[in-house]
Amino acid sequence: MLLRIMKNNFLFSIGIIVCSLWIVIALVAPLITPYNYLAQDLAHRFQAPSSLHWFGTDSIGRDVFSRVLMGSRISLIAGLATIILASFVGMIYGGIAGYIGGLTDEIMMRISEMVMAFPGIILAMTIAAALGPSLYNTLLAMAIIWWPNYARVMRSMVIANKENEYVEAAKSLGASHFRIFFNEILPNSVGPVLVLATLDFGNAILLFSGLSFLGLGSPPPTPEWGAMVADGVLNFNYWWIGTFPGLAILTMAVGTNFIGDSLRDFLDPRLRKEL
Amino acid sequence: MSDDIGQDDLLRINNLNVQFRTSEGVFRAVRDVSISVRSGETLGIVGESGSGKSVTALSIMNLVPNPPGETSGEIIFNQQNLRELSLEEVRKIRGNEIAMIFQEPMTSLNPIHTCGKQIMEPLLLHKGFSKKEAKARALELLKMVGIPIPEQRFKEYPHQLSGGMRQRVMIAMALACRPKLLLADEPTTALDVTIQAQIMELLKNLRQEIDSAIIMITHDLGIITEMCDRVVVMYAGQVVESGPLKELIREPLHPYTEGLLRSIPTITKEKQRLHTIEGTVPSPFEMPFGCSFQPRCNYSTSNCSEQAPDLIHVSPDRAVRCWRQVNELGQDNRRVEHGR
Amino acid sequence: MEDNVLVQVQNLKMYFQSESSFSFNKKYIKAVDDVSFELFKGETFGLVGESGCGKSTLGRTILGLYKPNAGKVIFEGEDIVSLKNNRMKDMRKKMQLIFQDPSASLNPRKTIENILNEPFHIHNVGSKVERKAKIKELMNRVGLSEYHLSRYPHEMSGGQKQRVGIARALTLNPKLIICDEPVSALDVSIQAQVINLLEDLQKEYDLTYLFISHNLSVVHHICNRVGVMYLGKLVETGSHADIYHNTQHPYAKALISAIPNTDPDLQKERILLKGDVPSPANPPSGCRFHTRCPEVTELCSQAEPLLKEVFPGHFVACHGVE
Amino acid sequence: GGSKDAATKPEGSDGTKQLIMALDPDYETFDPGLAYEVYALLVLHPVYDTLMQFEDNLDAPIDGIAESHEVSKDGLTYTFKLHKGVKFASGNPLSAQDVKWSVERSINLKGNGAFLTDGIKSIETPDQNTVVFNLKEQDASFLTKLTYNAFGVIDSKLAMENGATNAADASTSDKAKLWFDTHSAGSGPYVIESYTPKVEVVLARNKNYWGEAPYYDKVVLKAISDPGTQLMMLEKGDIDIAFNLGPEHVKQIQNKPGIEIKKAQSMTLTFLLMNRDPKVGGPIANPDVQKAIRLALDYRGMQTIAGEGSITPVAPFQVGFLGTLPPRDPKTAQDIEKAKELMKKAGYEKGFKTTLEVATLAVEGMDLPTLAQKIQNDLLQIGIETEIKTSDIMVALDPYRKGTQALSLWYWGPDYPDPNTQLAFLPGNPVGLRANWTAEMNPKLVELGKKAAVEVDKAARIKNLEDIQKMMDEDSAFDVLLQHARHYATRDNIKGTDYIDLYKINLKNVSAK
Amino acid sequence: MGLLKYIARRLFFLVFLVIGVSLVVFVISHSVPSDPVLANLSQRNIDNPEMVEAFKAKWGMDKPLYTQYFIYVGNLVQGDLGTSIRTQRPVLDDLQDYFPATIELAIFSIIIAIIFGMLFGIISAIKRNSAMDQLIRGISVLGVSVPSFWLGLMFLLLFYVHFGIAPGPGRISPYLKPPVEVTHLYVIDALLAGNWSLARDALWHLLLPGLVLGSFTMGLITRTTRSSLLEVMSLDFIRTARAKGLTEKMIIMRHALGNALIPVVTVIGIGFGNLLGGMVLVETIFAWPGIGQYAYKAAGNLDFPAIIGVSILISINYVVINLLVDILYGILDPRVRYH
Ligand SMILES: Nc1ncnc2c1ncn2[C@@H]1O[C@H](COP(=O)(O)OP(=O)(O)OP(=O)(O)O)[C@@H](O)[C@H]1O
Ligand SMILES: Nc1ncnc2c1ncn2[C@@H]1O[C@H](COP(=O)(O)OP(=O)(O)OP(=O)(O)O)[C@@H](O)[C@H]1O
Ligand SMILES: [Mg+2]
Ligand SMILES: [Mg+2]
Repeated sequence: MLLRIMKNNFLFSIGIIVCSLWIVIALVAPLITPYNYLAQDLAHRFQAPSSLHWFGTDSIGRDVFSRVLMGSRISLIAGLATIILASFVGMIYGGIAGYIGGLTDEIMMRISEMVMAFPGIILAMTIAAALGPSLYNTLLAMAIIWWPNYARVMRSMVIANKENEYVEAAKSLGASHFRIFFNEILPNSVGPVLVLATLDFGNAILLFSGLSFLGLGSPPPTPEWGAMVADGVLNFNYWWIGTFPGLAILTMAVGTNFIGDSLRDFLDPRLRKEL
Repeated sequence: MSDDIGQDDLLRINNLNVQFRTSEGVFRAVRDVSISVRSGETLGIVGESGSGKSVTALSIMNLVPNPPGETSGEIIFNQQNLRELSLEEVRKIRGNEIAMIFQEPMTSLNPIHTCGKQIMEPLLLHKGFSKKEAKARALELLKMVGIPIPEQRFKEYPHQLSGGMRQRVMIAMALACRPKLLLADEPTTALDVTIQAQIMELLKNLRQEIDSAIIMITHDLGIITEMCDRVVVMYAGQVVESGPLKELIREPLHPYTEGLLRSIPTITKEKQRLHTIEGTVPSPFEMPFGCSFQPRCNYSTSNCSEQAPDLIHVSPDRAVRCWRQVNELGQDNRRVEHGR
Repeated sequence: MEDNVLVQVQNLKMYFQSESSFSFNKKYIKAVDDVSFELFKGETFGLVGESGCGKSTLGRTILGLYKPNAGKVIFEGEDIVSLKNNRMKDMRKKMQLIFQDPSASLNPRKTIENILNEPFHIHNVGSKVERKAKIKELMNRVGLSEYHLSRYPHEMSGGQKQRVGIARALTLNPKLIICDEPVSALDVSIQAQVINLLEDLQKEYDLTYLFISHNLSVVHHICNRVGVMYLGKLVETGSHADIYHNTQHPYAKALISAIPNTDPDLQKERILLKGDVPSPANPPSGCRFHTRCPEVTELCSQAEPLLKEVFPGHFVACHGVE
Repeated sequence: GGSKDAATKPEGSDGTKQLIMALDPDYETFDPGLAYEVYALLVLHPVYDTLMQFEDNLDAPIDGIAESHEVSKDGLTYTFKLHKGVKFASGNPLSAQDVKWSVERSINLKGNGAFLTDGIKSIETPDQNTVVFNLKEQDASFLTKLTYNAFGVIDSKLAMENGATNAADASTSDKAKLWFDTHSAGSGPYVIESYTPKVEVVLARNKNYWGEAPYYDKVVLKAISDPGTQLMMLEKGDIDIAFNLGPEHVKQIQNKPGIEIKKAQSMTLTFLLMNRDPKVGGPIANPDVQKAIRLALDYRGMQTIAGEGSITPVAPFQVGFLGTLPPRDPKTAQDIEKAKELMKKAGYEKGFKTTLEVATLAVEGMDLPTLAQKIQNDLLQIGIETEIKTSDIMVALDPYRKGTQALSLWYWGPDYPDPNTQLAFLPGNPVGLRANWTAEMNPKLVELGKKAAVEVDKAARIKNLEDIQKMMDEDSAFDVLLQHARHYATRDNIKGTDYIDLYKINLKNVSAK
Repeated sequence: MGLLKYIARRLFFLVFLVIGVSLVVFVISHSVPSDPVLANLSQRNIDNPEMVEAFKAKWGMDKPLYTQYFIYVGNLVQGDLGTSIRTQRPVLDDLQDYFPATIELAIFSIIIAIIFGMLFGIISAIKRNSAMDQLIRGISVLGVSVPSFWLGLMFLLLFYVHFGIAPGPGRISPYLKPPVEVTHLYVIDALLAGNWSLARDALWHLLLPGLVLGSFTMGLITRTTRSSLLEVMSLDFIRTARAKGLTEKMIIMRHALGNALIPVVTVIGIGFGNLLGGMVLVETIFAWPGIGQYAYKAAGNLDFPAIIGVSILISINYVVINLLVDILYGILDPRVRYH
């Protein structure tokens, strides 16, 4: 299937290539970085890109290229962790709300709407400011911002599936709520949520980099792309410090979004026929 | 080749083929279909779901989506081959000389325009009516299709109407330009029994009033019996039998038609065990070799699974696609292209 | 009460709330409103009526899938409306449901074998071997082969799926099967196969059917007795002959006359009804049919007619019928 | 700027001369009784006259609105004669009562700067032009303290009309704060014309000013937090002064025409806190380890990061204050071998792991977390593995003040320009206690500190301070890393923009060349 | 009538929302290890217990938590959002100062995003699978993928520093005086004052941040317009329209677009909400004196009255925008009736 889509879709192919590249880089990063990403060399700080330092060096003489490569790991992990955490919470929450329905559903959905209305980034900043910025706190904050999306999708899926006759069939056979929920409804509802989660990966990476740009990620000297761009803003006149990590975020997000965009098209049954 | 076709044919479809290129592969939804309709006549097309009835109707209007659909053959309407006309010319015929009523009244109307506006549209487009004239005519049409308080319905949106009302609006819209040919693709299947009766009655009455030919697509033999002059039976993309209504019902020639007729419970028949056609319609990707109906056929012989039968005339008005008939007719068989 | 009564439905009412729970003035859809009738052992009772008149709701309420607002459903002498969970679960074995849409009624993610195993799992009956044997037997009985067991629903045709649905309904040896439009989604040629199968199974397993359909020809073919519903109410019940040849209620008459007729020589008079079915959320006063009735009188809009026995076993709810 | 060519920056529509300065301000109020932020005096100094003031340097305060002053023999009574005929911007005459009212208001408002008034016993106004302060005890820095806005002279009549009060319960009954934010009631050369938080403060010429009129009609202080942006705008000529530049920024514009780069010694220190409490600091609490750390650090590298002009004092006493020793020689200050020996002596030959806490902010254009990474790097050489923990300054302050940080990076600006303010670092004193460096741990040093606080004789004071520094070089819970340089830049057609730590730039003095 | 009832219901939710949001921030704020007292008193004063007591009393921090919350809600009901610990000004005043800048930028960028997003989406759907379509889809994906803080930096570097064709950060050129505030939206205020050059300057300053901020929403709108239009084009009533003999252009303009825009409206609502969230980053880069920067500072200072204030403001905004979207929905789609 993959190949067939790829053949017909230029953007999708690019996405696949870019993403695979980043995943490979993340896997083998320590082996291919030309320098230790932590090694400081104050004698050679702020070196412009050259054959020695492809992306130049930063304010304490570290090799930006090596740091960008290493940074792919954190970005991927952060994106993955957020999505997993948020979709897990969202699925359970939305599933319960949708299944029980009625007033419970109404109240639960109002609460999730409230979380959605809540300015997420401010929430994240507050949490980070309060608990101290760290990867865990940031991921936690992101998951808190993110789960209602999944809850909503899950809920509507569950509500739609709840009406299905096979659920009624199970009911008429005397199946318990537990069994109905986990055996009949859940397996048929998680698909779209998981798809949404995959498509959301790029957005999670973006949000994470935004937060780490604000200084809310893991502490230095972790090579976080967002934080590196912030360093670039601080050292405005050395364009390479911020440009390359920014490009890294961009390419990773573009890659996942190209895939997501094409998949979205592909998964839409009305559009699929013609792909 | 076919010499017995009268010049009074309003529409003649010759060797229509439609195939779809899908992700699972290519399949032929309509195979070598030839049909003709005289003006003023009502032709019924019956057949199982997926047998290509709608696609045939759509290809008359050149509405088969392309891609994935690929159409070939001749569609001669009013002495013009519609397939050779430019899109612009086809558009002038659509909605004007040929109109169509669709199966789903719920989704076939645009939800964000009022019914009146949608009825007026073809009038403004094809007849060059002024807005005022168009409105007057639209109200007239609404009255004609039996909608009470047309002035109010005119202003309402489709969702404010019941299914039966919507189907009436669809009919009014189709009849707006007094088309010469009306294609009705299962116009009543989505409706309730009593409403279905209303619509059928309406169509019957209108048929006399508007004097257009009608192609009535349905899988309900009852509707065919009540409405049609002639019947075409389709199976797996092919015409398997055609003929005048009464003859065909009394004396079906194709085993499929026969099975179909016998398997329907009716209230006039005595209660007895229903006749069945065993098996299921073949998947379009796995068409059986030879005759498409052969795996389900009680009379099938080795010949049937080896070679596909042609559509042959058994009388000037009747044609059938079956080896049994071929064998009975012996050497006399003639290949025809028009299901008469 | 006669011994051969399997189910007795008494004054059953099932209302749905139409608005969300936050709104102030709640509206009710009276899907089933004060319906009483009986099902006899081994018979097929047909339930006909237009879309939305409450046929499915009635069937499901009898099964206990909905909690009725009022009324009783007495199954073999026991009112199942008041049953507690465990007893209800046992009761479930005796009643089953076959659905209209064969694709929607099978979980797309389970193989046919899993689907058929489900009832055993839920009720924890039979050993693995027994289950397997029973499933095989049923598959054969409904005309499917064993190799279908490992398939998924989407790999089967509509008729085959409906057969699986029927097999599932039979696994626990029920006494009553409610068939909710079991053939209306099927193609004409397949329809007959399924109808024949249902008839055979009835004889073989001594089943009672509540057969819901809006196809009056099918009901005519399969049913011993028929009930005609209109807007949540039962307007006429009686034997097959009563309903088809001695029709009393004007609505039932219209319904029967509306059946398209497959004999080209037969020209019959059709009773056309005015307008559409009113919404069950606010049904007309008096007789609910009075807005469309060709034989309407003044009384009809004021008083609600009760279901009266006009002939032995033939009940009609109409002011115009004595 | 008035003299700027019109092509790059048009004049105000009416031809007024205006100075535009970009900075990353921290001011939150312009109520002289409450303001105590770093940049407060930049705005308030040209608006409110004080009895004493600094002109170009911080050597010794000179008379401000006081014509002359006298200190009694016992050092407890200060008498000030005011200039005659001074009027507030409102036109109200300025009298001794206004001075007394203003100071009393500051005392009673209990704002952040109120501690400067702590030593005052009473204030008397024998006549319209005389103010007398009676102190509780001798205070060598009292005149310096008088330069602060807590002593700024407010037009009491106008202020009271707008809800101000000097009553004892002023901290709750005074309602003038919001008024003061967008208005002023001073006698300085400028008045506050408008204040849009986060955007700008506009100062306009005081038409009733008693002294020599300033050059500019208007001074606009633009809030632009990002140094890169400040730099860009300066290059474009959109602003006249870009005040918050890092050392790296100025490098970029070194040879650009039309720009003058300014560099000055700031009084801000960056230091490493090493806790003395083993319960908090673990191995860090060992004095030998602390000394090892002091020897292990690469001061030259740190100065590179902090930028040209930064130095490393020996102890927490700024170069530029009375009695401060010459700074360390960065070339020889690092001695890894000796440091390793000390580690061995302390029993940590194999090193250990610890956390280095740092607030996320920039000190004089230098990013503290960047410096932390340098320290992390250096400490690795003697086997100390550190994990950096960053947090917002406001969050980090909590454990810092409670003394629960093992190893942390901090900065310090003097409360007032006098070495006495630095005595806080001594054991048993407030900052010392943040490292749990108690008085018992070094009684000798405590003794010296006590003497320094009351010593009035200049030579003795210098000797005393030098002793303290030498002792702290040997044994201290703090390692002073840097005394920063301040980098900023101006368009080259203006003058009077020299740095003075108290005011940053004395806006009264800025004019076109 | 139905609409009014619907609005009343949303407003009822608003009350619930405000209470919820304030409660959440309140709980976070008081369960954190840090202390706003420490954050906002000078080092000297921290050591002075009397000062600390005075400070706590002033901000009501000496009372038990629930009392503090009830006091807060009590004030809230009277429209009093409390006083910012950091700026010592009423939070409401602060918000009034900062919010217009944010709104001005948000409106500008949403307009850009809507215009270009819909245009691109329509073109892309009509020319499905063409090179043009791929290009536009590429751009829209780029739009949703580009980190705004980085794009802002790049824009400034390129257009302001390097080429000098775009204005620098801030709402207006530094040497200009802000217009007399009527609406607090500079462009409009300048126009009201008849000051054309100022209006142009303000508008010009909106360009870069507006583009940066709007890029995400634009991508989103493009994507939605495209897929929604494609979806609508496959619906039955389009076939009906074809059967009537309409030209493709007429079909798109009269039948498809109206229906296709309905989901786009929702996305615009979401996009607007996103804008306000993304403000923190963009405002930081462009020195934009808006609510984002205010919130950033407030969070850093644990200035909880301010954080609650901002959160409530943005939440209300979210609800109001959604309400507007829903109303617009009802206008575009006659099927939607608010019971
Ligand atoms: N746009 C399309 N793309 C691909 N396949 C199509 C398309 N339209 C129709 N088909 C296929 O063509 C075949 C014939 O379809 P058609 O709609 O003509 O059947 P029908 O006889 O009208 O059936 P029904 O009674 O269910 O309406 C079917 O197999 C259908 O799946
Ligand atoms: N779960 C439900 N919640 C609310 N209303 C319902 C529910 N189920 C059915 N209804 C309403 O009750 C009425 C009767 O519905 P029901 O499904 O019983 O009709 P039916 O006779 O089976 O119609 P059909 O022939 O279309 O299947 C309808 O108006 C329907 O909208
Ligand atoms: Mg069809
Ligand atoms: Mg039903």
